[in-house]
Amino acid sequence: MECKIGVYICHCGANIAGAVDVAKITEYAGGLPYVAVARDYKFMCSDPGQDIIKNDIKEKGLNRVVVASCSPRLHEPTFRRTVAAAGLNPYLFEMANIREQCAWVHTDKAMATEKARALVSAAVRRVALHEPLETKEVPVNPATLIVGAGIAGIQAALEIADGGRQVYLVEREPSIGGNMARLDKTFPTLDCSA
Amino acid sequence: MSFEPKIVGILCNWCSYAGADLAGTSRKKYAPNVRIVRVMCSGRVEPGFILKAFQKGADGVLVCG
Amino acid sequence: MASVRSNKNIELMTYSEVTDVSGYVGSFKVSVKQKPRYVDITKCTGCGTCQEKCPMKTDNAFDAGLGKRKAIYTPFPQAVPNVPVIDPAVCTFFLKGKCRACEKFCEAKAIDFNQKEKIAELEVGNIIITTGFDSFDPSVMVQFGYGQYDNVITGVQFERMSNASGPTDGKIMLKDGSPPQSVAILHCIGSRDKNYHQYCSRVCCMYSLKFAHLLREKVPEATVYQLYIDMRCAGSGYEEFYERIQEEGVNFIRGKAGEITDMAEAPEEQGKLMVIVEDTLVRRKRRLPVDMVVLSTALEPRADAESVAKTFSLSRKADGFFLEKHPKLDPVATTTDGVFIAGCCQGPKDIPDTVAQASAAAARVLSMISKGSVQIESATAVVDEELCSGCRICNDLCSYNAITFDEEKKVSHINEALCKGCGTCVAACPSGAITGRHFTTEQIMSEIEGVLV
Amino acid sequence: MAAETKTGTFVDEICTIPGGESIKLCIQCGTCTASCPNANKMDHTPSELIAMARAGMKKEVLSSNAMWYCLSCYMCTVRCPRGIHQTSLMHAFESLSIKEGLVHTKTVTPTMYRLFNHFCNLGVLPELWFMTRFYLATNPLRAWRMIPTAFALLKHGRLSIRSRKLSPSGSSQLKAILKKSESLGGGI
Amino acid sequence: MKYYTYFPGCSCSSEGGARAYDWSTRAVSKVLDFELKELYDWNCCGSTPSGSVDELGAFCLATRDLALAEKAGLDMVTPCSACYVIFNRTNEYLKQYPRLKEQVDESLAAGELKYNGTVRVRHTLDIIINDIGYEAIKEKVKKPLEGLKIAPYYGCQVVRPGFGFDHPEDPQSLEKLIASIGGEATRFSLKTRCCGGSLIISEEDIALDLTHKLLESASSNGADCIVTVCPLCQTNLDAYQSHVNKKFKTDYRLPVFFFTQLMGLAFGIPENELGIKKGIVSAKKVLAKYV
Repeated sequence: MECKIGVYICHCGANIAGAVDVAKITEYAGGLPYVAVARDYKFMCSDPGQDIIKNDIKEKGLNRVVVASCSPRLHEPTFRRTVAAAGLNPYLFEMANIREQCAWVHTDKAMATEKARALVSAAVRRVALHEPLETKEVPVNPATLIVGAGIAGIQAALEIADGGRQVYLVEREPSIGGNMARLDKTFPTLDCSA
Repeated sequence: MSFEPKIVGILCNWCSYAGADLAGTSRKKYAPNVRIVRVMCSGRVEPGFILKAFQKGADGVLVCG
Repeated sequence: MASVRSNKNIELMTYSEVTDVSGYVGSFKVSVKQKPRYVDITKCTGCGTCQEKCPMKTDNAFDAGLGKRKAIYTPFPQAVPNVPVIDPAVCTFFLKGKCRACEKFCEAKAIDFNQKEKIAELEVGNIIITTGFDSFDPSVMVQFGYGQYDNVITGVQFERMSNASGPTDGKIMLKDGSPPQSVAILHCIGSRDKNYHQYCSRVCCMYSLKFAHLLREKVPEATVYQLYIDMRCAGSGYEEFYERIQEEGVNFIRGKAGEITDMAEAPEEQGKLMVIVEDTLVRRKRRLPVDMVVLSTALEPRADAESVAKTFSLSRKADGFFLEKHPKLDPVATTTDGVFIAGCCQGPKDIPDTVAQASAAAARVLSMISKGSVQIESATAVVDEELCSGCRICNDLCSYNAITFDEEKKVSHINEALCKGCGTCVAACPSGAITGRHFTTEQIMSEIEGVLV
Repeated sequence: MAAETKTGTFVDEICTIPGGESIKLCIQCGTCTASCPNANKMDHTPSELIAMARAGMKKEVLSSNAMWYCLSCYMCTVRCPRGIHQTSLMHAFESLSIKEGLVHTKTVTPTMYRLFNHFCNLGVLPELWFMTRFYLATNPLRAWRMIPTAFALLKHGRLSIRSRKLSPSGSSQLKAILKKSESLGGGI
Repeated sequence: MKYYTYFPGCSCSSEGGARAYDWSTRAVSKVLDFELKELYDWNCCGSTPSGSVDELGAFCLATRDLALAEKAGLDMVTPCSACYVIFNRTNEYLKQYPRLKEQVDESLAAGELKYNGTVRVRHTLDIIINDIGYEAIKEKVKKPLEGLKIAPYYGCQVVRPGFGFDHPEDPQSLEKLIASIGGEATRFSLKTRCCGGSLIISEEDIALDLTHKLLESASSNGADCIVTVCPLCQTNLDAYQSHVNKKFKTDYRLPVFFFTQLMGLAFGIPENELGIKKGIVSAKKVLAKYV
């Protein structure tokens, strides 16, 4: 099947648009092989931004998507969900990080634009080779282990136990309570800590 | 025109790539000559990647992990 | 605390430590080492006779060294379970082979010197780490004389002193038993300090204010100084509390103490501890003569944070606390699926924040349980059995123990539920039999080409 | 008051001096002052001096007597929670003060330092002649009062009339180095 | 045999006020089997005042010595705390500040010298306790200083600003050294406080305040004498002790030794080889038992 790639360049408000020439990159992306559509938008991660991608997938029959915006460590899951919602396998998506690695760290706009261009080109080349991957599921054992029975451990244990689930609460000391048990009164209400 | 080297950085997603992100969020400025390729671990790096980069005109390759 | 004991869904395992974790999100296998208490928890009535009769004493770590405890002890009166343990490092029977006084006097026949360490094997779907914090030991800051001057104490010691069930029955007193006439509370000891911990411990301003309040309440005639760099009272009702303490007549001095000395330079300084500080608002170096100094010490990562991190495959931040998956988008998850963190093991925080995080972690776990199944990473590595030469190089390289060797077929096999997709095996495979899904050689090569256009 | 921290201000000037860049990190906690044996002798405390410098009060900072009471004992530096080279800052204030001609008039320490530097540049510090010249230049009466001490030192063989000298080649080498350094912005 | 480049500095040179320190260091080195090769044609390190007058010039002074020392390829040892701090600071700053290094390099080139930053600068105390070690010292002791109560005084610059081999505020090496030559180190809470030495000439009054506190603390802790590691501290505490007594109406008679002098005595080296009599405050009474 012929590759049909959609490329979306995010302004991230002024975060990206202020430091790289978004229009230029969009134009460049539009000219790359297999790219069917290249657009830019103020906030790609917003609902209207995601809708643009979904519509293009449906209307233009895109089968690959590249978003050039922030770090994949931040929004890769978001956009994977977006393409999945439009019926595309979430792994047929790639991100180009032109905010953390370009806009925010370079001062020369021309150089930053040039680098962003390269990153977009890399993402487009890469996504063309992506293959759909099957998402796998494993069952979840309903019991939970909590390590440390201070205030955090006790609170979490009680909530899960009150939800009717088994909890193993492991504490190194002879008694539960942790640091909290040492306190007499707690700020700012001065109620007791027991 | 002064020499502008092209450097390919192959970075681990969990440490150095995260570090590059951190540089971004802290707005630390550095030269735009390095272009980053993300891998899930620097253990993934094959000698072929480095040769490829040099073949395609890189002046340096930085592997971090 | 009592509600934990009465909750039938909670199996409480005190005096126990997790020694090993294997498996993956949804099905972890956990080994828990249960240390012997030498007291049968089912028989003990918590009467306390054994502790009265025990002849051996040692410092009570729970009271930060202020009080004593016996070799058989419950750390504090409200302990849960209210069952003592015998400390073999102190107990005469363990050290010299005789005594057994506790056994003789125990009517419930609960003492059992034959108890041995036990290992329990658990199967769980999720894990929440709530291992808390340690308090900074200020003795390394020699300028404050902690450990050298009797009446320089830590925040924890002040807490125990002011606790009604603590070693002084809630009385604030100097080493000689008398009430202090003047007390200086020093903020930021070990925190906001590049030489120790760079971070702000977040709770010290507030607990220092609480100390000041307790002092005004318990020793109304005492002069109280607060020596602060900045007052950080950001929390519900916190600024109001600050104002209230100001109204109570506490002296606030904006400056961090440089040192504490007992060398008097004037008659009124005789027998006092001199706190030397710049009052930065009046730009003068001052010497404050006081009877007691409370060091508001930092919260720091547990001393064994590194080994806990290893056991549960957690990452740590530069400051040593456990790293969350994302500070804003995923604050209680970790880089290991199915392992969550809450409370001070993730970073210093107050009680409201701790409770909120714990509830958040519980909600995450409950949502996983109610869904019943969990998606796992698809970008894993896979072995092409046709190409695998059975050299086993990949077997030992895998950090996640995801690769096993199929003795029958003489090929390696990757357990996809365990594989994190790091790709080390892919790069190492001499026959090119392993493919790193979503990070294939072709994909990475073309990306490298792309960045160089 | 001069312009606050903007490009081209006093703080920038301090930042170009080795150790000076840390001035930006100060949180005004006063640890330096509290650790300084001489803070009470100063017209401005060490931390105040930093605040003043950051407020652009160049003239006031450089004409202060504070840095001239600095003993270079480094207590402030090792205790500073922000890792500021407080001692280096004091030295920087001293040399800027001399360069700008703003030296506090009531202290003779700068005179002593200059004389010291003069001898150092010759390669060796001749203790006897250094002290004699200093007292004669600043307070001949004190020179008179120092005679018993000087005599005691002489008697115990601890002051030499004759002073150590560098070899002729070493001496000219040192001269050449210092001349070059002066052309690069060193010197007084 | 261990070899070091030796930088005595102006005070410990053969014409300097602390030549006893130099004598005793050399005497001790023979017993402990290490050799100090004096740096040829060294110049004054510039000390603290030079940097306060002419920053770049001061770095050049220190770097000339370092460049000369580099040729020998040995660690450079100095008995003077001020020289120690200046050289270490120079090494650190040349690494840290490229612009400074450029300027210093250029200046040095005018004297046909080059410094690559490889010389490790150490204090005599450092090499004696770390390279030689307490055990080796104990072995050489012939006349242990039993019963001698010694206040261990480090002064400021040897332990700060943290180049050091010991804790910047609570060092222990002198205490251990004193124990290994049979003496008794007294408690001395001001052991790393400044003696005021750098201002004794220009601001004597202020400096004497600090010296007074040290003498007071040492004597109230029952010390018979003070041991120092710095020529400036020694001169200040010793030669100006009478000034303190005059100003504060006190009567301190605490001899002030270099640690190498006390080591020498314990090793049985004759006192004239150690320059004991160069002390202004007489040590006769205190040392009666040991010489």
